[in-house]
Amino acid sequence: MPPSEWNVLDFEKPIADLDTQIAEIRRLTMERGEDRSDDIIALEQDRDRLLQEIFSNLKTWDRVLLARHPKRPYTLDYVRIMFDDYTELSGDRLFADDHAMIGGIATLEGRQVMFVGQQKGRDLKDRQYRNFGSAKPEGYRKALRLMKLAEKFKRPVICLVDTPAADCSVGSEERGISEAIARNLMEMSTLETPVICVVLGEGGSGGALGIAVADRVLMLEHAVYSVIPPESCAAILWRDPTKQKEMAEALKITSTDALKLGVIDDIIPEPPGGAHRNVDLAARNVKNALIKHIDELAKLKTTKLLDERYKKFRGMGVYQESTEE
Amino acid sequence: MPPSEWNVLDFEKPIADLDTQIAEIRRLTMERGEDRSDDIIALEQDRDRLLQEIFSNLKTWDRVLLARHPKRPYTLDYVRIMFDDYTELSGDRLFADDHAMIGGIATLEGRQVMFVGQQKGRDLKDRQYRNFGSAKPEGYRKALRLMKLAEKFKRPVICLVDTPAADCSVGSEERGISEAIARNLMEMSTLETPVICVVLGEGGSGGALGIAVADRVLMLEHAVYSVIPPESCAAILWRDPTKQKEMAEALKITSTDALKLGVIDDIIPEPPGGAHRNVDLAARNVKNALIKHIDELAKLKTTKLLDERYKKFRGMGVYQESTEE
Amino acid sequence: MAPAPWFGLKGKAARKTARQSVDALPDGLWTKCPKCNEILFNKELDKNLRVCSKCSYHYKLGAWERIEITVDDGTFVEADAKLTAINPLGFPEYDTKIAKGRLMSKLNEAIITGTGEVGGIEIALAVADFRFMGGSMGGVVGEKFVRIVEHAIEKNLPVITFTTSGGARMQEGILSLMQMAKTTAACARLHKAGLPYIVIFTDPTTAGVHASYASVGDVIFAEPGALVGFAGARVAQQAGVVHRPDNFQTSEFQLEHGMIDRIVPRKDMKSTLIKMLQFCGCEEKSDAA
Amino acid sequence: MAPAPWFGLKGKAARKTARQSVDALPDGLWTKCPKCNEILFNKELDKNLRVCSKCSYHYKLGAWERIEITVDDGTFVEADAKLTAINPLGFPEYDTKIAKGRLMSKLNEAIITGTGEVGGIEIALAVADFRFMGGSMGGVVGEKFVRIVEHAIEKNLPVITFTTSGGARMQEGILSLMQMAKTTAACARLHKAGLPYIVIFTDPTTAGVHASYASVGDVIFAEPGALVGFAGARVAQQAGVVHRPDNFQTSEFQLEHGMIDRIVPRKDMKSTLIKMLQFCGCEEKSDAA
Ligand SMILES: [Zn+2]
Ligand SMILES: [Zn+2]
Repeated sequence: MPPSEWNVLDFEKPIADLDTQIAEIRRLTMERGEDRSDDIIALEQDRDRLLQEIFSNLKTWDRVLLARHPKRPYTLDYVRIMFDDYTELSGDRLFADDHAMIGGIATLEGRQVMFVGQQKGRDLKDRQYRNFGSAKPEGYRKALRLMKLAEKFKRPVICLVDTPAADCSVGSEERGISEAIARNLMEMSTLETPVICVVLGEGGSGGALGIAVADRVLMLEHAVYSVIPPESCAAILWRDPTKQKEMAEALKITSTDALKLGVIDDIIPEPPGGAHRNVDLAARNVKNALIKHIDELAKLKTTKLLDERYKKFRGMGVYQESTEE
Repeated sequence: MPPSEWNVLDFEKPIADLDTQIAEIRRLTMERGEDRSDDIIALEQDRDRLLQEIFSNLKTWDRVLLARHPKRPYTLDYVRIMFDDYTELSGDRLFADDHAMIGGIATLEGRQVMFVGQQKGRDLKDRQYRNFGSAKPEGYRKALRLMKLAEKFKRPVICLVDTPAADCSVGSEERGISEAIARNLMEMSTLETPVICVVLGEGGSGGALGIAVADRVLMLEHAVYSVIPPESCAAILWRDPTKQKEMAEALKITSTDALKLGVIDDIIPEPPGGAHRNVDLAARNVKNALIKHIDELAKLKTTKLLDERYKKFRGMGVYQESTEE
Repeated sequence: MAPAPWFGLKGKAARKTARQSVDALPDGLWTKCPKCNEILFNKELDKNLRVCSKCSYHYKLGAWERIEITVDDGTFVEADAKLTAINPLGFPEYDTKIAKGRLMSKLNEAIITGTGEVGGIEIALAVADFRFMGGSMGGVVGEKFVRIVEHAIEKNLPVITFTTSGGARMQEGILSLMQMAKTTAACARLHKAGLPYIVIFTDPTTAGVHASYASVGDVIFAEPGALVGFAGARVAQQAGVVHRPDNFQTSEFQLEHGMIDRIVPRKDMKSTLIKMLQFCGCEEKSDAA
Repeated sequence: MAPAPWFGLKGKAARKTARQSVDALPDGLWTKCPKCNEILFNKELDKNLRVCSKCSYHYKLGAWERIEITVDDGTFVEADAKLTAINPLGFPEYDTKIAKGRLMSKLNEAIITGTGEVGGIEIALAVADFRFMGGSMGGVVGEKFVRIVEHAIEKNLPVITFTTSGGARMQEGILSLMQMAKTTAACARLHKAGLPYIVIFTDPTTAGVHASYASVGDVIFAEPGALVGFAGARVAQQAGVVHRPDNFQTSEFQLEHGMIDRIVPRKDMKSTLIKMLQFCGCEEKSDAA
């Protein structure tokens, strides 16, 4: 598919135009046998400069759009590239198999791991099948079941987060979406095996946190992690959902913010222009980060692991001990 | 309500007739002031002789009918009489609160206990509300949740069984009725607190067993405990559901059978004519048995308790090591 | 066993606080029931623990009123009263809202924690107050909750918490989300220590609090008619949820769906808590101690 | 990784046993697929692990055939082969049925247990056979299952079980019901020992077996299209269940409802088991050992 047919964001348009030009010249080169490699190199340099310029000046709202980019690689794209082998496991043993939350056993360069993560759909049908990446109680309960399996067999857990929010349909309320998330928070905080989480795209509130109580929480460079979608927050606080851009800034939801606030441990760089411009490279970066942290955590004794995990979340949040009455 | 209006079984009719006569004479005594106490005593002696005679010659099928007697006290009747105090607790924290399986904290002559049990309904509306005493997956999961609570706080668990079978609706299959029962069997076998079970009426197959893996399993005298309802067994094995009487005999489902086969630990006697003729006395008998066994079990260390529970069920069943090939 | 009418025991200031919340008619003597429209005499309403005598509507209570009807007289000792919020993101209007919350609730923050006795049994307690920014959970609520739970673990005390909250405190951004993990991790330690954790949902208990420390109790009770659920109406609306059952997101709905143990009317709450604590092996403090 | 065509490895007797079950046409060379009606050449069907080459219908397998395509060649050692049933209740016709079951299955009972290697990994194995009285669980099945699980605990082996059963063996009355508790208690001990327990549902797995040791696996796989459920059709019918979804009580239904981990076609079963065992920390037996 030529770049021009991609879904492109407004600020990506100048880049897309150059991509189209480059592709066109390449096509002519092939068809007519002309050597225009100088033109191509020049255009590519232009494009890379532009990429650099645009991406170093992104507003927070642009990053939200990037995190939700229709071409952004989703969880299974990373799974496919990162793991030597993957066998999906299903079901919460209680009610249903949730297709918005997937998981299974995998090998990561020879390491046996358990993986869980939210999965969005690419096309309309797939998006519905995946419920737009919004997991239901059965999804969180499946994730917990798989994590408990990993605990039993002393394998690390990898959680890949990409969800706008947990599902809030009547059915999910009926089956206790709050209970399911709360239980995961509780069980994950004492899970006796290393847990590593990567926010790949949207880290949407409790829906994300429900699989993100981890020894290491990492974020892809252009991912966002927020207590509430900026639109909803604007609607609730300012009764004006169109103030999403200001709200996005105010909420401090970028990977840099999260790192500064002590909520995540590291940022995984994306290829120039975002993960969707080079999925393989993005996946390789995530993979390298996972291997690094898994190998580090493997050295810790379980008691130390759990103590540090507790301290980490215990220490989040700010307050003051005032002396006034 | 005079005895004549009771639901009476065929073999109870001669007794019911005498009961009616006695009640009639009593009424006349009150109204007219005549002293006919000699007549009453004579009739009562007749009745008690007859009761004795009929009940010492009951066929197994008669016992099935007794166990299902519409006037038989149900679980909550025992709860009301036996416990000093009872606070119902609800819910499986997953899907629903099942009204066929109830439970809560109670005190038994000062002893703090957790109670769970199946509950049948008395009238049509109540019967539907209680789903005829057939619990769904959420019922077994609620029971397990309460038992785990008892384990945490080191309180004994009392399970009162009275169910024709577990619910086998499409919904129950969808939510894993097999899984729910199997999990209870597994978790109960290692529950670190004493568990005492009384089969009060119908001990229906897996539906009963799902709350009956206990350190002591007791049966009321006229309760039945069976792998399958005699009617169903006749239908399946002999393609003739009307052969229920023969099948009831063949299946060995009475309390005496169960005791002989080593499946239960003791039989709790019922008042003459069955529990429904004197609910208070029946409940007192159950209560005394519970107290006796709870106090005995309280003396055991947990490891010994669990070892003996395992051995007990481990030893059930027969086979031979044949030498032929 | 029912607690004594509590307003009889308190000064004028407390009464005013309790009433200033809602529905008081201008003359201050009468209040209109928001559910059945009955006009209620305030003194009677107070005596009835602020439950409508006609329809049993349970008025919201402030944290101090709750403590007064729950904890044995004179036994409550507040903890960490001086913890107050700061504005970590420099979020617009947050400081104003904190100031307003203080004014409305006469509290430093949306939760009061401490220790006391219930029926003579020593407990640790966390009680939320909806009047302070909708009971939202930010850094102070998270920290106070965790501290009292950690204190309970250290002193071998059961924890009781009355919840009411609109959710996480958005003005603290992602840090407020992390309070869900932080508080629930403390609950995990409480459970591992074998200590009882009893939760009571009061009106309303939603979103980030409902999906964290509120939902992991050994037992969960709820006051009748409380709003209890994950997604606030506005969030659900934005997500396109339209058709809802009549009792959607009420205590009664939660009971039906197996999420709570019991609905307990206010007048029975204290005696129910005592029974539950006794089941959990908690004993009355001996006088000698 | 796919197991070698297994009938190529076996003698004439084994082939006959495998085929005598069902659907063989009179000449013994051809078989009609019960699902798609395709006429299948027996030799081809055998090579294809008795899966219809047209519609992927999975024929039932006998226990020995299952062992042959699962366990590494020459490594299987049977346990407790000589355990046989007695008639504890003097149940009518039971002895005849046992005799018939032996004849039909050429087995002593409805389950074969033992140890062996799968991909070089030592395992304990329990494989049911539907031809012996519908794979029903009586005292022998229960005892053999428990013994192999206890052996696994003693020797630190993972347990794999292929289930197929109509349920408890009614002819043994209440004692057969107790096999549910007995077998599942053994599974509890296996789990407490931290050992892997892998279950594979094959057609059909129902009732007392489904509601006991079959449903407590760390992971549960199922062959495609297998009948899997709690209540047999006749029992459900008696209970008045009428409307059922199309895929009711199939492997596919169980997957949809979260009750199993995966549907695994027969040809992929062995490789999937090996991956799962490796995840569980099981290693290939070293040659030195
Ligand atoms: Zn009212
Ligand atoms: Zn076919």
